[in-house]
Amino acid sequence: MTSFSARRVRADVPQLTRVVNGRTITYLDTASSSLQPRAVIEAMSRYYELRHANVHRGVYQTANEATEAYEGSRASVAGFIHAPGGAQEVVFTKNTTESFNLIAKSWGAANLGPGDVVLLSEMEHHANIVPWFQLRETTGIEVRFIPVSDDYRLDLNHLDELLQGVRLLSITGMSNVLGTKNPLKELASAAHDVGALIAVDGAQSVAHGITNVTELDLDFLTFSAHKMLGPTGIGVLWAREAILDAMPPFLGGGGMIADVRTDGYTPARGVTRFEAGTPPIAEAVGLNAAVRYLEGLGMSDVVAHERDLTDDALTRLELTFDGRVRVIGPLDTVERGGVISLDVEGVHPHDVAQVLDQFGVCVRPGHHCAKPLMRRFGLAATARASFGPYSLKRDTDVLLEALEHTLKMFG
Amino acid sequence: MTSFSARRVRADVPQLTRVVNGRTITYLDTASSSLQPRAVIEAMSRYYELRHANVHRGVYQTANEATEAYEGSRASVAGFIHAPGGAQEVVFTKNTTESFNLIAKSWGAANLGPGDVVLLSEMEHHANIVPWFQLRETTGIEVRFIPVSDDYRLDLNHLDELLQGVRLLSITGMSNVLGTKNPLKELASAAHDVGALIAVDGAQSVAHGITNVTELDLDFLTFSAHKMLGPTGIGVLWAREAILDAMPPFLGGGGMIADVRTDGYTPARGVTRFEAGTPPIAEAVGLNAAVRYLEGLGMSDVVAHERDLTDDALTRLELTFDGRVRVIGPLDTVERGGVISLDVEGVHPHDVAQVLDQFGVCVRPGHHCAKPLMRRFGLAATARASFGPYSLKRDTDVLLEALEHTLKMFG
Amino acid sequence: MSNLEDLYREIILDHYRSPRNRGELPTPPAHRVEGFNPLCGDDVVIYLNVRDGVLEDIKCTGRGCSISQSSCSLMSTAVKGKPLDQVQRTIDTFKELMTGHESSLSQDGERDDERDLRTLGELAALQGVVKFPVRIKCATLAWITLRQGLEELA
Amino acid sequence: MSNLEDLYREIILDHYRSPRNRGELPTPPAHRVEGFNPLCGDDVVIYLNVRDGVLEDIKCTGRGCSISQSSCSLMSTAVKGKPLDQVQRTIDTFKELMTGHESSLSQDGERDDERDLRTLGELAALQGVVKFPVRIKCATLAWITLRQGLEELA
Ligand SMILES: Cc1ncc(COP(=O)(O)O)c(C=O)c1O
Ligand SMILES: Cc1ncc(COP(=O)(O)O)c(C=O)c1O
Repeated sequence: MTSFSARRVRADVPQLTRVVNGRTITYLDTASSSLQPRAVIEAMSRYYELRHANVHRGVYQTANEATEAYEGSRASVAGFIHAPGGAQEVVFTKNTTESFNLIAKSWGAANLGPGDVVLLSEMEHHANIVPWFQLRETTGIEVRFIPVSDDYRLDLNHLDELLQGVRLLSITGMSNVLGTKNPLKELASAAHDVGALIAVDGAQSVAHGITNVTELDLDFLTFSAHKMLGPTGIGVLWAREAILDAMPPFLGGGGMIADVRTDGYTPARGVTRFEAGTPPIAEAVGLNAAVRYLEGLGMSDVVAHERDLTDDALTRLELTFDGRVRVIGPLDTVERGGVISLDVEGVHPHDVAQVLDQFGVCVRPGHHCAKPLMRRFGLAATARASFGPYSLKRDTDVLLEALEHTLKMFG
Repeated sequence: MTSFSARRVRADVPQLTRVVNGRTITYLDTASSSLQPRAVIEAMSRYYELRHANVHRGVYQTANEATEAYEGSRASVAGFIHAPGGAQEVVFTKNTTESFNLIAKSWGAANLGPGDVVLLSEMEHHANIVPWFQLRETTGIEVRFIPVSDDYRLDLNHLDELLQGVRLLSITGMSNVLGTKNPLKELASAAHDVGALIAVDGAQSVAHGITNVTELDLDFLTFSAHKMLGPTGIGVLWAREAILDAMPPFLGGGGMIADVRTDGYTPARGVTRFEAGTPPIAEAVGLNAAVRYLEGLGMSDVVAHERDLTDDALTRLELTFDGRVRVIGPLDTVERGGVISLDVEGVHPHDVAQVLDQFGVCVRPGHHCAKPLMRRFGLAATARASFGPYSLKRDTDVLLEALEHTLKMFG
Repeated sequence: MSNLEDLYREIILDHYRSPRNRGELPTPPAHRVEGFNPLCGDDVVIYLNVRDGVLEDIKCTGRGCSISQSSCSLMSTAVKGKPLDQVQRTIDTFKELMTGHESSLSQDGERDDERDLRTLGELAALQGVVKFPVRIKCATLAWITLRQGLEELA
Repeated sequence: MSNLEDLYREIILDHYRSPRNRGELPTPPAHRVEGFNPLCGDDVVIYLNVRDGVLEDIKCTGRGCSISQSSCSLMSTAVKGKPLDQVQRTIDTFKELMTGHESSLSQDGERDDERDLRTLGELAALQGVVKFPVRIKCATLAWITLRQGLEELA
């Protein structure tokens, strides 16, 4: 950790100075959505103030600037994830969820048929489940799940059997409930061995790890800007150029066509084929600023910092509560990110979050859009605390204080 | 025009003070995308600085504030278009294009079959054409077009015949090429008479007219924030509650479900069924600010102001160029908005726009995503100038000066 | 922390810790109805024994937060053994407390408040919930489910 | 306005106003190939007569902006009557002018510039286009179409 300073990051994030219920905010909900540093907010304001125009097809100066800003963001994102084909492989969507729908409804509908298997895992977010169920309704594919073991990690003992008939393995890089990071390189190679492709849900893993799609040998990657210090309203679908090139269009409209006649249309080539209508331009500018900000921090330092915080929190939770607050997720920090789901004895997660709010502590109660995982562990919900680059051990101090109060109140 | 002052609006829009190629910008591309007043830009910045959090399911204060801001925007939008069922009828999408895809792929796929007719017009934007062509591929519907007359208005002489077998009339409120405003009330009643529904493309008409969906008796309405002084990354689909309630989900993922099991899922009820994944939250805040800003100006004053500008520009174009610059659109301001498509004698629109750029004048060359209309009039492209609430006659002065130079240069 | 104590009144915590009328009734003769809050995953299951226009017995199971579970417990004690028309009035009054409360308070708060308290008895402890809009759904889940059950029986 | 005059050199305007080799050739024997720029709707149609490895005749039609149309006209004069390998070299050099120009300029601009000018003759008038990135596609449309036509013939 040479130059990384969480304190400096914290000073860059305006919302972290906010006072809530008489206390300075303790933001522990980065897994839901991260807070934005000033650089991201200002990049978008400046864009609107100086150079907003619709992209493409414009000839005048601000239209060129807007187009360059938009396409420049594509290139930045491609660099950030080490896309082998560069910007030509980066499609802007509205969020991770749309990215998965795009894969399912374009690639999936064109390539999969009755009996073909899409293999997911029990720890998937609904974004990586429901689109496949929808595809199953229309095409008769089979959707299969890799089980999760009692140690909150994928149970890969029967992977070979599970992979039979699989055309796509679609799996999360990091669970937004457990914090578990999955062995993507091994999974990619196992998928490829049976001739399947691999799609990775990077909503958490891209923001809290180093993602090199070339080295991992992935085929698809999805993620959202708002979970990586960027704005709402924009997500990414990365896919290998050869795969993208062969995919039919998804949404229809302006920008994605080469020609439209009253009797038909011809889709455009390249990534624009998947970007119908006016895209999220200011949001791309904000995403670019977020990527540059994260690169400035250094993702390996971010990972190390968050591991440190997680290690500390796991230890102190155990010491302080002696089992009355149970962590739903791995208890060590091996292949694990800073998401800590809590089951507080005798207190419903909704109540935990409500009491914590009185201390200015932001944690999220609920099923975290991972109901199959909740069912797997017999839970209706958890109260989830999660870290970001701006988090400090001080946040854990307040979390513990508030949890003690909660237990007292409901005890 | 009591309190409306275009000069004051102009002073509110930071980009309009920008200098381009040595001249203050003359922004005449509002039909592509409008510029944002400070109130909109700052509403979003303040949102990110103070209260960003993911919406729904949150219990802590900023999550509540973000949810209230998001849902408050829905209510504002409902009020702006006089939605009879209020906020429950407003779905946030990423743009007009997605809104049309939602109608086609949810309502259309569920309700239309072989032989059913969707009636469009020759002046539609690709956003209201391509989704229907896509639906035709999968369901065998017929897509039919109302012709456009030589006076650049809908040819409704054979409407009765055209309406035979029609289940949906989907038509633009205002052409983004011609400026023509269509008689929506009559069209709605004609559609309903044959038992069809009516969808209106409000991308232009909502920003440059008064839209009362109750009075017009519409069934669907689509529009984009970025064309009405709002941000990129958010659009609207309004539909009557009874229609929305009966529509199957569109994109699948988090937020749009009631339950997900490993063997299936149950969609949620209400508008959230159509909003999969983290929605454009800051964008909804920006849209709300834009709606309030427009309401502050008064839409009838905006319309009057833009009519004034259009009237002046049409007159002066004719006087100055005596036919060498032809207007592709109605020459009067009856049922017409401030979009002026130009055909400059002997000069390609691309070249027109390029020369104009040297004067700081922003106009858009191209087919404006309305290729069937271009073909109808034997044009490959036009150079299009368009007004907004911040436009002044001074803008037309510079436009005329630059056009004179263009003609000289290529003459 | 005053707000919080308004939400988590002692009565509520008591009904949460020791829920009344917890359990199941044999079906038939009892009618079983299930309510579900998709946002937080809470559910309640209610068993109803109605005879001769009287809600003779009611039992609840399910899991959820203190508000949803105590609301179900409080509700069961309020409606058990009551004639159906009175049950219906209690449902209506409770619904008013949850939805109309803030607006009626702003007009002539005291009077409305008193009326609520008179009619609702212990149930009035739940009125602190209206200051926490996201929790209103927790409080009303049991009531919506009860109403649905009665409609199914009608 | 200096930039603008760089883009619209007199030669370009001249070729736009009076395009050379405008028209069609009977097919067969000529080969017809069409190019299309979806962004602006410009198209070019090129007719090619190739015999014994020589591009004996070329004609262009289509519509579009001054850059795309003059580029087609300039191209036709540059390649007409030339052996195919020389045509190919001209295509390559022109492509370099359009894509590599800025980066090579920044290293040793003068030398590259000179080479381009020597090889390209009148075509060099189009080099002002590189300062207007959105117009590069206009300038290259004819060339991409020509290459495609030659590939189809090969
Ligand atoms: C009439 C009309 N419809 C639809 C659209 C598409 O809007 P968007 O690009 O925001 O989806 C536009 C704008 O380009 C338009 O002018
Ligand atoms: C692992 C994972 N996948 C997908 C998503 C969905 O992201 P979004 O809501 O931005 O579409 C999330 C976030 O909620 C997530 O944590």
